[in-house]
This record gives sequence, structure tokens and C-alpha cells, in this order.
Amino acid sequence: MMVSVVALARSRNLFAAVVLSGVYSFLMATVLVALDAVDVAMTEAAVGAGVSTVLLLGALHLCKSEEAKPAHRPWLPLSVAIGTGALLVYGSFGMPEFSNPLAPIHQHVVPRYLQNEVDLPNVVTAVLASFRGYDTLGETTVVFTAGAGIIALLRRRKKGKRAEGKADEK
Amino acid sequence: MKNDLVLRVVGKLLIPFILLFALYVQFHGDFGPGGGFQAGVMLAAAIVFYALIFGVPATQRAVPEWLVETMLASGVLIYAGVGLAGLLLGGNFLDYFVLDKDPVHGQHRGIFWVEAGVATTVAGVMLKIFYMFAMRGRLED
Amino acid sequence: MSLLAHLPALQVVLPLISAPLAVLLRHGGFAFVIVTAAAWAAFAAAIGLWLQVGEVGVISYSIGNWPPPWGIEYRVDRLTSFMLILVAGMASIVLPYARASIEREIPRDVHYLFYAMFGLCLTGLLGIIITGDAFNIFVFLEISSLSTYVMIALGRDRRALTAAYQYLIMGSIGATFIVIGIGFLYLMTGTLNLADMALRIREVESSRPVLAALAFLTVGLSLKLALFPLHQWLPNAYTYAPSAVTAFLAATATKVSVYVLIRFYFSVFGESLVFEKLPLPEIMLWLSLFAMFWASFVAIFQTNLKRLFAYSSIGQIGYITLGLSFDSVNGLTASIVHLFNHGISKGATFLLIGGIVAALVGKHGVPPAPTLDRMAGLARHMPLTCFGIVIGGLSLIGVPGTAGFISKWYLLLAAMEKAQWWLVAAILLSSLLAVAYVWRFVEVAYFRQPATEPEPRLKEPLGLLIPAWLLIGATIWFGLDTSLTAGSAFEAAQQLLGRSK
Amino acid sequence: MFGHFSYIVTVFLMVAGLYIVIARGNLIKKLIGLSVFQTSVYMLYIAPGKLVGGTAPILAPNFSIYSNPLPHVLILTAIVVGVATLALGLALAVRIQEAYGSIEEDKILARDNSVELAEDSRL
Repeated sequence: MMVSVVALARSRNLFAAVVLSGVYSFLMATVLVALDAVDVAMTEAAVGAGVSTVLLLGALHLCKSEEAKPAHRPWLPLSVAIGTGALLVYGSFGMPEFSNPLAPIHQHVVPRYLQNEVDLPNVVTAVLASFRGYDTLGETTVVFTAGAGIIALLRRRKKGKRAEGKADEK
Repeated sequence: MKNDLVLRVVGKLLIPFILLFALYVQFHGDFGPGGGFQAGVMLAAAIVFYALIFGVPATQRAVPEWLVETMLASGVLIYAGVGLAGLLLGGNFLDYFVLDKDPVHGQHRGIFWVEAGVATTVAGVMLKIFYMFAMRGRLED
Repeated sequence: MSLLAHLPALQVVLPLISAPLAVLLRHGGFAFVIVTAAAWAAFAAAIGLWLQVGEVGVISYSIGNWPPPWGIEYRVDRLTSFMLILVAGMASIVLPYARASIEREIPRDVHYLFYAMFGLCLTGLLGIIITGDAFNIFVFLEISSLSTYVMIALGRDRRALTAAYQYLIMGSIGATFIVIGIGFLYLMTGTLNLADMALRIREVESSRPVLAALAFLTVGLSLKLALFPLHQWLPNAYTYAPSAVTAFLAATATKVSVYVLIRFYFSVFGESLVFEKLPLPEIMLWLSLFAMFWASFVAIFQTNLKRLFAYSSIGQIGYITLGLSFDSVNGLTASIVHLFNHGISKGATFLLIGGIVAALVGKHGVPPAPTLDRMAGLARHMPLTCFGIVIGGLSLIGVPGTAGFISKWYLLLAAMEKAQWWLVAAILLSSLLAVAYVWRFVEVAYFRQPATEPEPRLKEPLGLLIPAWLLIGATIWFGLDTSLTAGSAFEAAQQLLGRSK
Repeated sequence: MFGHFSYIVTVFLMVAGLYIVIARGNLIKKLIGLSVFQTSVYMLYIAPGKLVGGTAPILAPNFSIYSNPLPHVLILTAIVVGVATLALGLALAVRIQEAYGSIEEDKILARDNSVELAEDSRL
């Protein structure tokens, strides 16, 4: 997974980058299965490797597929990224050990979810749709927002283009 | 690609199964992995697949734009409607316990409708986005 | 079961439902009616909640009837209801204005989508304010952000697109930082409910993940609220967005981010953690001062009126965060009052500028940029508009009799309380910079001769003037009668500081 | 050491993603970086929820230890939000391509600047 990301950062051909990001998502999905998150893995495979890749390819089809050589020195972004990483590392020491059943996330709140009050074997669905159903309503609304927003942005191309052309002239 | 016989036949054979699998994922989400979102994506994928083989115009005859836009909005409305139903039946917003005399059954009913709402919106949005990008490309040529 | 008990849910759900309905009907007029009705209903609900909070104190509403740490809780206290009134009120005023303004700025066939986006943005902002659940904040933050990006991109100028894209990148990075912060908090406390988190965080108070969470949340929210030096997205976004959108965003979006920051600082982490373990107040103090001076200074040299006031917004946000950094009741009061007062003054100013833009008939029917040179002698053509902007400007400066004075006054009180006289001087000095940029407009509009060949102009559009003057009226009203604003802000500040002690 | 291995992978992915977002000038490349950055957050949530010896949180009579389902739910939401953002960003990129004829940040800035200079020179 790390390798694919490094290759992603280095590649200048956008097409390759898109494919690599698909590979990355798929690897991520396998890792997620290993971590017992089957629902998430399924979504990540469908969304990350499927939908995102199709969308990216679709957008690439409409744009150019070659990336220009960056003109800037990458020191500033590199330092920002590494600073963030350092903060993360700092934060992660002091986290509970991997797979420690006494960690707070396993002790608090969750036990009740596992008691199966809504009588559904898949706890993820139960939590998603019932306990935290409101989050899911929000999520659906986000998808709706994106959909409606894209309609607003991409509709009636010819008309829109003329208006923009005029804005340029002034 | 539109005239490739193999593709057309395989596509015709496969697409019903994809649709069926999407429905399976939708309704089996209570017991195994899956749920409204994944089912919505698969539903859209099946139709996109159809569009790739038979062309976008043919697909738009089968699944017209207005239907897609309606799906997009009605999914959210279904979801929020379930919430309001809970409210009107005397519970809090999104309260599934009151949807049926038996609270646990009410939960099941609520979750079923909510997942249906999610699938509707997601499938609608995915398709709409696909149409949008596809139509753009067409005008470009 | 009375409807009143469900006000917290209705507050958010009504605008939420209005958006898909607007898309379903696919008609600009109907969409407008539905979304406006929802916004007014939300405003009424906000007032209702405000009254309820006055009677019973903190309201808790558990969605889905799952008790709080398991389900999602809506939690309304003094500050929440105060912010709800600001956001819902602004939406109810801006929407009728938008009707008249977007006619000129947005192609007709996407009107209904614009209203849907507006409804969603309102939903998102209200949802962020009212929720008592950390992850729910993120979800609603994304609803409001995504709809905001779209609304900005609908601006006529092609630079609106790049502005929206830039905002999308910065905003998403900010949101991801917030998710990381929430993730750290969740890993350490095992809960997502803010109130529950506040209790459980005591046990792990100074562990490194909690401090890292604090840092990530601060950076992420600073991106969203455009704290100097993370403000780069703001000037372009405000300049090229449609006028109604600019006004609404300037009055609410950044303010809501500040609100979330206050929530996390005072309700979750507790002031002892925020202000004693890290050099955060010092950093925030200096950044605020930089914002106040640098942004006001840059504003003086802008030629585009919208951009001028956008930079002024960055400066004004400096005042708000400055109030936070004092860590005292007066300082916090100043921040909260300024959230409100700056919201209405800046909202009014942008609405009036929108009126000017609408009246300038550009070539090919595209509204030109509101550059200062186009405004020479404008006061003769549009006396009410110009006078309104002047009042809004006076409020930004902080002249007595306007709302801006009240918040500056509390800020000065807080500074004097700490006996930091140089800060008092700095606040006064930066106000002088505000005088300078407001004067630029006054000079051009009132004293410069109009160009020899005046551009064709329409009359002052009444549909645009009335909502704007409502807000200007509010600016003056809240400058004279402070019981509502300062009173409830003071109460809210006491509630926030009291709880963490 | 192994106890924190998952965090280190997460951090690496996050740094790489953030770097791509900030350093690259190509609008689509930036979006890819953004999605890598967001994806890395999933690990941060999911990894600590795993219990060795546990199984996926689908209740069955012959298991007693389950991994924590709550992070899964949160991340499902986050994935959806991420793809919504990506789609919207791509739509914007397409529009920018049409309006400017390029999706390179530097070129776009240069074109904007020339427009602004032309505006200023008329003053």
C-alpha cells in the first residue's frame, strides 16, 4: 500500500495515478477485511476502487491526462506534511496498544450495541440505521447535496459557456 | 464497442444478476455485510454497465433523467419521512420503536425503510453524475 | 405530545426536507417559497427554543429515543439558542433578498437548485450548532460545506470556479483534520457525545493524544473560520460568490466554526486544559493581532469593494478570537457578542453591495465587478444604499450607537481587566485602520465627481433594499439596546466558564 | 513496537496524501491526494477497534469476541462523504478546464492575473 502511494506521488501521468489510486483503494479494502471491518471494506472496494476510479477517469476524459512539471520547490508543503505527521506520531504514543480489550473504546458505549437490542445480527447495520440513524440521514443528505450540486454545475453547458466567455471579455 | 456481439450477450446475461445481487445486498444487510449504500452503488453500476455496452442514449430511454432526479430527492424524503412518522406517532424524531406495536419489530421496519431511502438516493446520485459526465463528453466531441 | 417538545428536531429537519422538495418540484418559484417558508419556520423554532431555554435551562433531545451516549443527542443551551437565532434569522432575511438578486446573477434553469443548496447550507449550519455529538458535527459540517462550494461556484465570473475549488481543497483538509481530532478524542474516551466526553476526558486529561486532538481540532477549525494565516480561501470566495451567498456566508459560516471552537474549548476540553497546558492563548493572541492589523491594512488597498470587506472580515474574526484568548467572562462575552454583531453588520453591508452590483448594468448583461472607481459619486444615485453601507462601516469601526461598539467595549473591558494597556491601545489602533478603509468608500461615493461618461444604471432596487435595511436597523437597534445580545452572551459565557470549573 | 505499527502506517499515508494535495499544481492530482489523505483516516479509526481473536461484528452464537462496530459505522459515513467531496471537486475541475483550458494551478493563476492587470490598467 505504501509503495503504491509513493508511486502515486511521483507519477506525472494522471492516468497512471488514477489506476494507482484504484489499486491503493483495493489494498486498503483488503487491510480492512483483515481488521474485521467487512462492511467498510465492501464499501471501500465499491466506492474507492469502483466509483472514484470511474469518476476520475470520466473527468480525465474531459481534461488533459498529463501533469505539468511543478514549478515550485516542494519544501514548504513537505514541511507542512511532515509537521502534521510529527504531531500525529506525538499523539499516537500514549494511545492504547493495538488490540487492547481494556481500551476505552471497547469498555464504554459499545457493549450495549453488542447486546443486540434491535435483534439484528449485523451490529453495524443496527448502529448505522438505528442508534446513529441521524448520522446516516446526514450522510444521505451529503450525497444528495453532491448530486444536486453537480447538476447545478454541469447543466446546460453551452449557455453557461457563453456567459463565461462574456465575463472574460470585460 | 456497441456492436460487439459477445459484449451484448454477456451484458444482457449479467446485468439481471447484478441487479439481483444489489437487491440481495440491500435486504441481506441486516444479517451480513451490506446495506443501502452498497446496494445503491451496485444498482447504479449495473445501469452504468448497460450504458457502456448499449450506449448512453439507449440507457436514458430505459432510465430517463427525470426519474433519476426524482430518485435523488425522494430517497432523502423517504428517510426524513420515516423520522417524521416516528415523530407523529408520538416518539422522538427517527424513533423506530413507535412504528409498530412491537418495538423490536418497529425497529426492523424503520431500518428497512431507511435503508431503502439511502439506496434510492445513492443510486440516483451515482447515475446522475455518470449521465452528467457522459453528456459533457458527448458535447465535447 | 406537543409540537414544542420536538422543536430541536424540527429546527434542523424542516430546512432539510425543503431541499429535496425543491429539487423534486424543479421550479424556481416553488422552490423559493418552500425554502423560504422552511427558513422562517426555522427562525420561529429558534425563537421558541430561546424562550424554552430561558425557562427550563439546558434542553436535551435524544434522536431515535436512544439515550445520549448511545444515540445522538441534540443539546440546546443559551449559546446554542443564541447562535440558532443568528443563523436562522440571517437566512430568513437573505432569502427574500436572494429572490431579487439571483435573477440577475444565476441562469434561470438552476434557480431551484440554488434554493435547494441554500436550504442545505442552512440545514448544515443549524445542525452543527444544535448537535451534541462530535461526529454529527462533522457530517453536518460537510453538508454545509459542499452546498457552500456549489453556491460559490454559481457566481458568474469564472474565477468563482477557482475560488470554489480552492475553498473545497482547504475546507476538506480542514474537515479531515477535524475528523482526526475527533478520532483521537474518541479513542481516548470511547464516546462521541460531547457532554459525556467532557466528563470522561478528565481521566486522561493531559495525555498526548488529547493534546494532539486539541491541536488538530484547532488547526482544522481555524482553516474553516479563516483565522490568519489560514484565510487564503476567504477573499476570493467572498468576492466572486453571488451577492446573496456572500452576505449569508459572511454572516454565518465562519461564525459557526468559531462556535464549534468555543464548544470544544470550553465545553469539552475545559479551560484549564486549553489555557494552561499549551501556549495556545499566546499563539491565538498574536495571530488575532496579526489578523486585525494585517487584514485591515490590506483591505485599505483593495479596489474591489467586495474584496475590501472580505479582508475586513478576516480582521474582524481576529477580534473574535482575541476575545477567546483572554479566557475571562468578559472576553468570551465580547467574542459571542461580536459573532452576532459582526454577522448582522457585515451581512447588511454585503447585501447593500449586492444592490450596487445589481444596479450596475454591465456589457452583455453580465454584472461587472464592484470596483471602487465605478462608484464615483454613487451617493447621488443610490443615497439609501450608500448611507446603509456607511452605517455598516461605522459598526465595523465600532462607533458608539452601533452594534459594533458594544462588542469592542466588552473587548476593551476584558483587556483592561487584565491590565494589558498595550492591548487596549492595539484594539483602538486597529479600529483606526477600519476608519481608513471605510473612508475610502465614503470618499469615492460622496465626494468624487462621477465619471464624465456615466455607465448606465438602474434605480435602487427596492426588493434588495428592504432586507438590507432591516439588518441595518438591527445594527443600530442592537447598538442601543443590548439586553438581548450582550445579556444572553454574558449568560452564555458564564454557563460555559462555570461548567468547566 | 508492533502495538503502534498500525499508527505508523496511518501516519505515513496521511503525510503522503497531504503532501500531494499541497505540493501538486494539477487540480485532479490534488483531488487524488485528498482522497488518499481521507482514506488514511479510516485506518486511524478502524485499526484500534480490532481485537485479535475477535471477529467481524456480525452476531452469531459461536463467537463471543467482536471487533468494535462503532468505528465501522463512522467510517462508512466518512467514505461516503469523501466520495461526495471527490465528485464535487471533479465537477469543479471539469468546469475550470472548460473556462480556462487548463487544470494546472499555475497557468490558471497566470491567466487570472493577466485579467486583473487589464482591469487595473483601465483605472
